[in-house]
Amino acid sequence: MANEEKKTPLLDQLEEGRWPSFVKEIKKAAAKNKKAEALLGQLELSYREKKVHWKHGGIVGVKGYGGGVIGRYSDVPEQFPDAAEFHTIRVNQPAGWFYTTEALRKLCDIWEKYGSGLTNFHGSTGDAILLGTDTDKLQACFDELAEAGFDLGGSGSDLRTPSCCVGPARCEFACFDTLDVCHEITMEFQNELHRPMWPYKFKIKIAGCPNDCVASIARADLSVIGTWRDEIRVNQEEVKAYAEAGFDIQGMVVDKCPKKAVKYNAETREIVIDNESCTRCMHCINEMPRALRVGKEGGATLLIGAKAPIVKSAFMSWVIIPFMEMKPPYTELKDFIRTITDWWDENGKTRERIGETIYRLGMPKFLRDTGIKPVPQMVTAPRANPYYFWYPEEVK
Amino acid sequence: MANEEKKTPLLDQLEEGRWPSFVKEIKKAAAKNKKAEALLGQLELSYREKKVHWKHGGIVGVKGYGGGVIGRYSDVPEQFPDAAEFHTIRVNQPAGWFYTTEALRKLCDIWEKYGSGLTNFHGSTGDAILLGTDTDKLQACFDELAEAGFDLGGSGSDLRTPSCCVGPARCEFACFDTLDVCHEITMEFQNELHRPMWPYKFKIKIAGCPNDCVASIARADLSVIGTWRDEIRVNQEEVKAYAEAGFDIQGMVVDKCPKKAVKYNAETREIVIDNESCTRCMHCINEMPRALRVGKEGGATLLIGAKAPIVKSAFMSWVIIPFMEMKPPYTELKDFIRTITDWWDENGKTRERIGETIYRLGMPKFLRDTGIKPVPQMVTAPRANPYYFWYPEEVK
Amino acid sequence: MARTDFGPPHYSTLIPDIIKENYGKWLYHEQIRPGVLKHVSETGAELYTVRVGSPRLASIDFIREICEIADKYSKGHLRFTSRHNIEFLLDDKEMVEPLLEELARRGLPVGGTGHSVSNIVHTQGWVHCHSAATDASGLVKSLMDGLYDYFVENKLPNMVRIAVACCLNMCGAVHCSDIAIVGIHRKPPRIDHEKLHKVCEIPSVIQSCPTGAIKPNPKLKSVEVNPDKCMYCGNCYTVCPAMPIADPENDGVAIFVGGKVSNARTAPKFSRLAIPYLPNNPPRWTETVEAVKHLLEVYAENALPGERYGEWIERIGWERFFKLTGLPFTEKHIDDFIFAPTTFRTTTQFNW
Amino acid sequence: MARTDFGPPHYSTLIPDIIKENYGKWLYHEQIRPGVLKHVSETGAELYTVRVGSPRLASIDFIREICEIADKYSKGHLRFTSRHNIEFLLDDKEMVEPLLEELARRGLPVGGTGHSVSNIVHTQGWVHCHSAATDASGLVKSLMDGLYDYFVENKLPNMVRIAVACCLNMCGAVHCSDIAIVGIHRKPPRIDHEKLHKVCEIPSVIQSCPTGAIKPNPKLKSVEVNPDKCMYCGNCYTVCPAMPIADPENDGVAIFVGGKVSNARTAPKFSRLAIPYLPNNPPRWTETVEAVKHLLEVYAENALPGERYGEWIERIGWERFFKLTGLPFTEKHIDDFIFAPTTFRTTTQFNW
Ligand code: SRM
Ligand code: SRM
Ligand code: SRM
Ligand code: SRM
Ligand code: SF4
Ligand code: SF4
Ligand code: SF4
Ligand code: SF4
Ligand code: SF4
Ligand code: SF4
Ligand code: SF4
Ligand code: SF4
Repeated sequence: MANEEKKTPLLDQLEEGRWPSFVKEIKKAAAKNKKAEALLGQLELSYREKKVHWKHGGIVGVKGYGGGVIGRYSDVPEQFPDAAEFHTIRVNQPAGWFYTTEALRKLCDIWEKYGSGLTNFHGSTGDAILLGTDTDKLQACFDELAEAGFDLGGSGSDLRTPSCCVGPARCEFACFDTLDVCHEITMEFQNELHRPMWPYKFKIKIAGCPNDCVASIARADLSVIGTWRDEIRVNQEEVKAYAEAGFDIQGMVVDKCPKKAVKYNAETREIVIDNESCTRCMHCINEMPRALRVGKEGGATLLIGAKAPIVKSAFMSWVIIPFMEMKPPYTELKDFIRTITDWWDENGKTRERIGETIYRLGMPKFLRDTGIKPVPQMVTAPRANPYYFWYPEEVK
Repeated sequence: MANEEKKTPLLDQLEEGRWPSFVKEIKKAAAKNKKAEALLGQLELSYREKKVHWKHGGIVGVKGYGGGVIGRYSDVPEQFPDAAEFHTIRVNQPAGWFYTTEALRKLCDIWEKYGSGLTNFHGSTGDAILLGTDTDKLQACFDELAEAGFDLGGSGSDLRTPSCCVGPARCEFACFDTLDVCHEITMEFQNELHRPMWPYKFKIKIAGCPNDCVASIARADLSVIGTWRDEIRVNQEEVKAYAEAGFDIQGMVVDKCPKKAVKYNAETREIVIDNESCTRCMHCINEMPRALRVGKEGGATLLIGAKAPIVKSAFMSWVIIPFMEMKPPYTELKDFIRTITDWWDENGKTRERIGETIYRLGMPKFLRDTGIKPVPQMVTAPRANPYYFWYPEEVK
Repeated sequence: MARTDFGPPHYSTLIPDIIKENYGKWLYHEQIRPGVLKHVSETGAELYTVRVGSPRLASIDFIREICEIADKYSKGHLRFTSRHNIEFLLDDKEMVEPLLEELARRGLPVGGTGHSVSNIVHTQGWVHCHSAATDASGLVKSLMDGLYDYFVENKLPNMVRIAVACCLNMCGAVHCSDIAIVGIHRKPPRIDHEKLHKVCEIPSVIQSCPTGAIKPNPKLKSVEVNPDKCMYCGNCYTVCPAMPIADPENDGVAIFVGGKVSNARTAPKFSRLAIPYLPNNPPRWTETVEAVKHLLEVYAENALPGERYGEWIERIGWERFFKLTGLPFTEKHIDDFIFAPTTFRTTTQFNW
Repeated sequence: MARTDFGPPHYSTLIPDIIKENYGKWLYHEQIRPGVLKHVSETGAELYTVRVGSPRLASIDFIREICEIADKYSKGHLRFTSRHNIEFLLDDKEMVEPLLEELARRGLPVGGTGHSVSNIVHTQGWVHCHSAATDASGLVKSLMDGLYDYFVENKLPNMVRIAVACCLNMCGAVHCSDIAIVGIHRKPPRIDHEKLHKVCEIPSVIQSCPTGAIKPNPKLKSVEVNPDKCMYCGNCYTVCPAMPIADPENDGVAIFVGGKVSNARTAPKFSRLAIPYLPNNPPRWTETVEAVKHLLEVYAENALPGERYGEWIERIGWERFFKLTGLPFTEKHIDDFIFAPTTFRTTTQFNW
C-alpha cells in the first residue's frame, strides 16, 4: 500500500511534453524532502479522484504579524502525515522582481532547511511563495528570512503586497519610476501590510504606462497607471526610417488610432499628432518606439476598485484621479491611499472590497466624503437615470 | 375675486411667439365652454403657485370596459367647480394616424357636445385624447363615439393602444405592412386592450424599418421593427447620378458605415455592399434612397422590454426574435404575443413591466419557459460572470 | 349594453387614393424644402407632404380649421406624425405653393423634416396630471418659440429630437432623446400619517421605492421615508396619494442629452445628464430655453455633418462636451444606481 | 521579538549595473527574435533580455539551476516577469547565442515576447488550495505543451494572454484575459448540519451568497440552500467549511474569451463566456487543450494583424464568432446577474 501510494501514474504523464514540468519539480524536491514526497502522493490522489484534498486553513503565523502565512491542512493526514500541515509563506518580492543569484540562493537555502523545497516564483499577487512547511517551523524560518533581508508579504484583510512593472529599469515607456513608488509605498504601509485591520484585502499594482504590464486595472483595488500630460514626442527622422523599411504606417498606426489623432503624410513621410484628441492609448508608440515617445510630463492615473467576480461581479478599476505627479517622497499618493482606505475602513462591511463599498454607497457619496473633486474623466458617460440626490444646503 | 380669477396674466404671455399657442387653444375653447374656462383658471393658478392642482384619478369608465378613461379631479374644486371633474377619454387612433376630415369632424362634434372642446392630437402612446369631461357624460359620449366608429384605447394594466409608423402608406423603406400589423393586432387583442388583466401596462409599437420612426425600441414593451434577410438592392445608375450631382459618397456613406461594409469605386462610380457584414443600420439607404433599397425579403425583428426609468432604470427593448415574417394573418406574431404575455402574467408582480420581470427572473429562465431558442443576436456580448445555472438533467 | 371591442376605423377607409394606389410601392423621396417632402412611386406617382407644427393641445376649432385646409388642398385627407405634427398629403404638385401660402397666412409653421428640430414630444403637466413637477405645454411652447428657426430651417448637422416629461414617469419617453427635459422634485415626499392607512396599501408603498427608502411605521400605521436614501422619484406618490411630493420652491427641470432611437449608424442610446437642475420659471422658463438653445448651438458649431447629438459627444468624449458647453460637472452626473459601474471609466483613455 | 516591518530588499541592490547606469534612459526596443529583446538607451548602451518559460511551481533545485545560468551569462542578475517567466539580463551581445544554446540544452523554452502566447498566469489548484474545482498546474502544463509553438514563435495576430483559475475566486484574475479557463462546480454545496453551527457564523454565510440562495434553518441551527437560486460559486464554502461543494463527477472548467488589460487601441475588456463546461479530465485535460487550441486557431486565421482576441470579436460580432468557432450558443451564455440588461442587444444591428 505504501508502495502503491508512491506510484504516480497520472502525474507521471505530466512529465512528458516540451513545457517545463512542475511534476518533475515536485519529484526533485520529493527526492530530498518528505513533505514534498507527501505532496506528490496527495496530488496523485486528487488526480485519481478529481477532488481537492486540502481543508480550510487555520490561523497560523509569526510573532508580531497577522498575515503573510497561509495555513493549510490535508484532509487525508492519515495517508500523508507529512503533508498534514503544509503552510505557505508569502515573501515580499523586491520591486520589479529583480534578484541577484546571491539573494535567490539565500532563499533556497532557508527553504531547504525549513520547508518542502517547493516554491512559486511568483504568486499571482506578486509574492515569492514558499510552499509547504509546518506550524512549528514558521517562526524560525521567518527569523532566518529576516536575517537575509526578506520580509513577509500580505494575506488576510490587509494591504496585499504591492507590485509593479519593470518600468524605468528596462522600459522606454515608463512615465514615472514604478519601482521606487512600489518600494516606497510598501515601506510606508508596513503596518497595514502585516496586520489585517481592514474590512477585506486591498491590492496595489503599479504600471508605468497604459500598456499596464502588471494588469493593475483588472487586479488591484488601487491601480496606478502611468500617463503624461503634454505631447507625444515625435522623431521625424525615425518616422522616415520606418517608412523606408516598408512599415505600413497608414494601416498599422493611423487607421488603428482609436481617436483618429495620427495624421501621416506619405509624401513628406511625416507624422502629425493631434494631442488634444489623443487619449494616450500607447498604440502608435508601441508600434513605432523609435519614432514616438511618451510625453515628458509623466505621472499617473489613479483608478480604484478592481476585483474578482465574487460577490457582485468582477470589476475593473475606475478612474478617480486622472493625473497625479509621481515625485518622491510621493506624499500626495500616500495621503490619497490613507484617505481612501480610511473611508473604506469606516464604511465597508466585512469582506467587502473598496470597489464594492463604493458601489453600494455610491460614487458621489465616496467623492463627497473624501473631498475628491468629481471630473468627467471618471465616467465614460454621465448617468442615464434621474435618480440623484440633493443635499439640505442645496434646496430651500 | 371671480373677476380676478378670469385674468390670466401669466398664461397670456404664452400667446406670444411664433409657435402655435396652446393657450390660444384653451381660450378658444373657453370662449364657448365652461370646463375649458375653468381649466384656464386653474392652470393660471398653477402657473402662479408653480404647483399642480389635480388629484389622483379615481376609477371611472364606460360599461363593459375597464380602461380607456383617465379620471381626474381638481384639488381646488371650490375655486373651479367646472373643473371639479375633468376626465380624459383615450380614443384609439387609426393605424398610421390617417384621418379624413369627415372622421375628424365627427370627433369634434361629439366632443363639443360632451366635453371641454379640448383635445390632444395625439397622446404620447398614440391615442387621440379628449381632454376634460364629467363622470356622468362618459357613457353617452362613448356611445356616440362608437356610433361614429371610434373605439376606446387602453389605460391601466392592460394592452395599451398599439401604434405604428406611416410605413408602406408613404415610405419606401417599409419592410412590411406596419399599418396592417398594427390594425390586426389591435383587433386581435381587443379584450386585452379594454380590460386590465395583466400585472401592469403592455405597449406595442411597430416600425417599418430600423429608423424606428415610432421610437418603439425606447417606448414599447414589444417593439416590432422592420428589417430584411437578403441583400440591399443597389441601382448603380442612380449611384452614378449621386456622384455626378456632387454627393460625397465616400465621406457621407462609406466612412460612416458602422461595419465598413460599403465599398465605393470612385472610378467606376459603383458601390459594392458586403451584405454579410452589413447590420442593416439603414444609414447608406437613408443617404441615397434613390440608389439603395432595403432587401426584398422583408420581415421584422422583435424586441422586448422598453420602459421609462421607474423602478429599476429605463430599459430599451432587447432582441428576442431576430427575424419573423410578417404575413397576414400574422399568426406567428399573435402567438408570440400570447406566449410572452402569458408568461409575464404568470410570473410578474403587480406593477412590474415585462422587461422588469425578465430582468428579475433572468433572460435564460424566460427563454426556457417560453421555449424561445437562445441565439447570439440577443446579446451584444455573452455574460462576463461565471454565475450560470445547470439543470438536474444536465448534471450527474 | 353598448357595442364594444370593435376597434379603430380601418386605415384603408382613411387614406387618400394616391396612397391606396401606391401602397407599398414607394421608390424614393426628396425633401423639396424644409417641411415639404416628395415621395415618388414605382408607378411614377408623386405624393407631396406638407408638415405643419401643431400645439398638440388643440381645441376643436383648431381641428376644424385644419380640416378646412385639408378639404381645400388635400382632398379631405391628412395625418398626424409620431411627433404630433400635422401632415397634409397632396397628389397635386400645383397645390403645394398655395397651401404653403395659406399656412403662412394662418401662422402655422411648416418644417420639422430633415436636419431640423421637430415638434417636441411631451406630456400633460399642470394641464391634466396630478403627478407633474412642471408644466409641459408651457415649457414646450416657450422652447419652440425659441427654437422656431430650427424647425422651419435645416441648419443642424442632423435631426434633433427633443422631448419633455413633466415627472419621472417620463410619459414623454424622453430617455432616448437628443435633448430631454424632465420635471424633477428635490425633496422627499411629505407624509400625511392621518390619511395614509386609509388610502394606501403599505406593502405596495414600500415596494414602490427604487432605493428602499421607505420603511413601515407600525405605531402610526403609516410609513417613514429615509431622507438619505430618497431621490425624489415620486413613485411612492403615484402609488399613494398620502405622500405628496410637489414643492413649488424646489421643483424644476433637469436636462439630459445625447439619446437616440434610430439604428442608423450607431445603436440607440440613452440620454444622459447634462444639467441637474434649472428652476421652474413659468410662464417662459427662460433659463431652460436658454440652456437648450445653448446646447443646440454648441452642437451645431462642433458636430460633423450627419452626426446626431450623442454621436458627436461619443466622438469627442464627455470631458470635451463639458468643456465646450461650459457646463459644470458635478457629483450628480456620476451614476450611483444599479448599473452605475458600467458607466465608470475603466480605462486610462480620456482627454484632459 | 524578531525584527519586523523592514520590507523587501531595495531594488537598487538587485539590479545589474547596466540598468543602474541607464535607469529611466531607455530609448527604444526591438524584438531580435521571439524571446529575445534588445533595449537601447540614450547613452547608447544595449541591454539584451532573454525570456524563459518557467513552470512557476519550482523546486529550489530549479532556482539554483537558473542562478547558475545567470552567474554564467548575466553577471548573477535575473528577474521574473509579471507572468512568471524568467528574464536573463545581458549587457553583452556576444553572450546571447551561447545562453540560448545552453537553455536549449537544458530544455528551457525561450519565447513569450511579441505576438506569442506567453506563460499562463495561474493559481494553486489541487496542489495547495482547499477551494479548487480543478487543478491549475496540471492544466497549465497540458495547455503549454499543446501551445508550445505559440510560445516560442510569433505566429499570432497579437499577444494572447491566457489565465487559469481553479475556482470562482479567480486568483488568476482571469476575468480580463484573451482566453480564460476557470474551474467550476455545477451542483449546490452539501450542508453538514451537524457541524455548521459549530464552525460557521450563520449571518455571514447568508450574506456571502451572491444570489440570496441561502436561508437560515433555525430548527437545525443551520442553513438551507435554494437549489433554484444557487449557481455554485462556492463563496459560502469559502466562508463556511461545513458547506463543501467539490464534486468529482460534476466539477470541470469553463472557458471565457476576449478580455484584455492594456489600454492600447481599445479599452480593457472583460472575458466573456465561450464554453460553459468541459469535464475535468486529469492528467491531460484533453478536451480543454483541444478547445483552447481551436479557439486560438480560429483567431489566428481570421483576425487582422495587430488585433487582440476581443478586438477581433468586437469587429466581427459575437454572432459570427459562434459561427466561425462552431461553438453552440446556449441560454447559459446570456447573463442573468446584476448587470445583465447592459449586455442585451438594444439595437436591430446584428448579423444573421
Ligand atoms: C413622419 C414620420 C413617421 C410617422 O409615421 O409619423 C417619419 C418619416 C420619415 N422618417 Fe423618421 N419619421 C418620423 C419620426 C421619426 C422618429 C421618432 C421620433 O422622432 O420620435 C425617429 C427616431 C428618432 C431618433 O433616433 O431619436 C426617426 C428617425 C429617422 C431617421 C434616422 C435619422 C438618424 O440619422 O438617426 C431617418 C433617416 C434619415 O433621416 O435619413 C428617418 C427618415 C424618415 C423618412 C425620410 C422616411 C421616408 O423615406 O419617408 C420620412 C421623412 C423624414 C423627414 O421628416 O425628413 N427617420 N423618424 C415621423 C415624423 C415625426 C415628426 O413629425 O417629426
Ligand atoms: C396621456 C399621456 C401623456 C401625454 O400627454 O401624452 C400619459 C399620461 C399619464 N401617464 Fe403615461 N402617459 C402617456 C404615455 C406614456 C409613455 C410614452 C408612450 O407610451 O410611448 C410612457 C413611457 C413609456 C413606458 O410606458 O414606460 C409613460 C409612462 C408612464 C408611467 C411609468 C411607467 C413605468 O413602468 O415606469 C406611469 C406611472 C404609472 O403607470 O403609474 C404613467 C402614468 C401616467 C398617468 C396615468 C399618471 C398616473 O400615474 O396616473 C398620466 C395620466 C395623465 C392624465 O391625467 O392625462 N405613464 N406614459 C400618454 C398616454 C396618451 C395616449 O394614450 O396616447
Ligand atoms: C516583462 C513585462 C513587464 C514586467 O514587468 O514583467 C512586459 C514587458 C513589455 N511589454 Fe508588456 N510586459 C509584461 C506583461 C504585460 C501584460 C500583463 C499580463 O500579461 O498579465 C500586459 C497586458 C496584457 C493584456 O492586455 O491583456 C502587457 C501589455 C503590453 C502591450 C499592449 C499590447 C496590446 O496590443 O494590447 C505592449 C505593447 C506592445 O506589445 O506593442 C507591451 C510592451 C511591452 C514591452 C515591449 C515594453 C518595452 O518597451 O520594454 C516589453 C516587452 C514586451 C514583449 O514581451 O514583447 N506590453 N504586457 C511583462 C512580461 C510578461 C510575460 O512574461 O509575458
Ligand atoms: C496564492 C494565490 C494564487 C497563486 O497561486 O498565485 C492565491 C491563493 C488564494 N487566494 Fe487568491 N491568491 C492569489 C492571488 C489572487 C488574485 C490575483 C492578484 O492578486 O493579482 C486574486 C484576484 C484579484 C482580486 O483580489 O480580486 C485573488 C482572489 C481571491 C479571492 C476573491 C476575492 C474577491 O474579492 O472576490 C479569494 C477569496 C477570499 O479572499 O476569501 C481568494 C483566496 C485565496 C485563498 C487564500 C483561499 C481561501 O479562500 O482561503 C488561496 C490560498 C491558496 C493557498 O492555499 O495557497 N483569492 N487572489 C495568489 C497570492 C499569491 C501572492 O501573494 O502573490
Ligand atoms: S507598463 Fe508600460 S512602462 Fe511598464 S513595462 Fe509595460 S510598457 Fe513598460
Ligand atoms: S497614443 Fe493612441 S490615441 Fe494617442 S495618437 Fe497614438 S494611437 Fe492615437
Ligand atoms: S420607420 Fe422606416 S418604414 Fe417607418 S416611416 Fe420610418 S423610415 Fe419609413
Ligand atoms: S445598412 Fe448600414 S451597415 Fe449596412 S451597408 Fe449600409 S451603412 Fe453599412
Ligand atoms: S410625465 Fe408624469 S406628470 Fe407628466 S403626464 Fe406622465 S405621469 Fe403625468
Ligand atoms: S420619492 Fe421615490 S425615492 Fe423617495 S421615498 Fe418615494 S419612492 Fe422612494
Ligand atoms: S482560484 Fe480558488 S482554488 Fe485557486 S488558488 Fe484561488 S481560491 Fe484557491
Ligand atoms: S455556492 Fe454560491 S450561489 Fe450557491 S449557495 Fe453557496 S454562495 Fe450561494
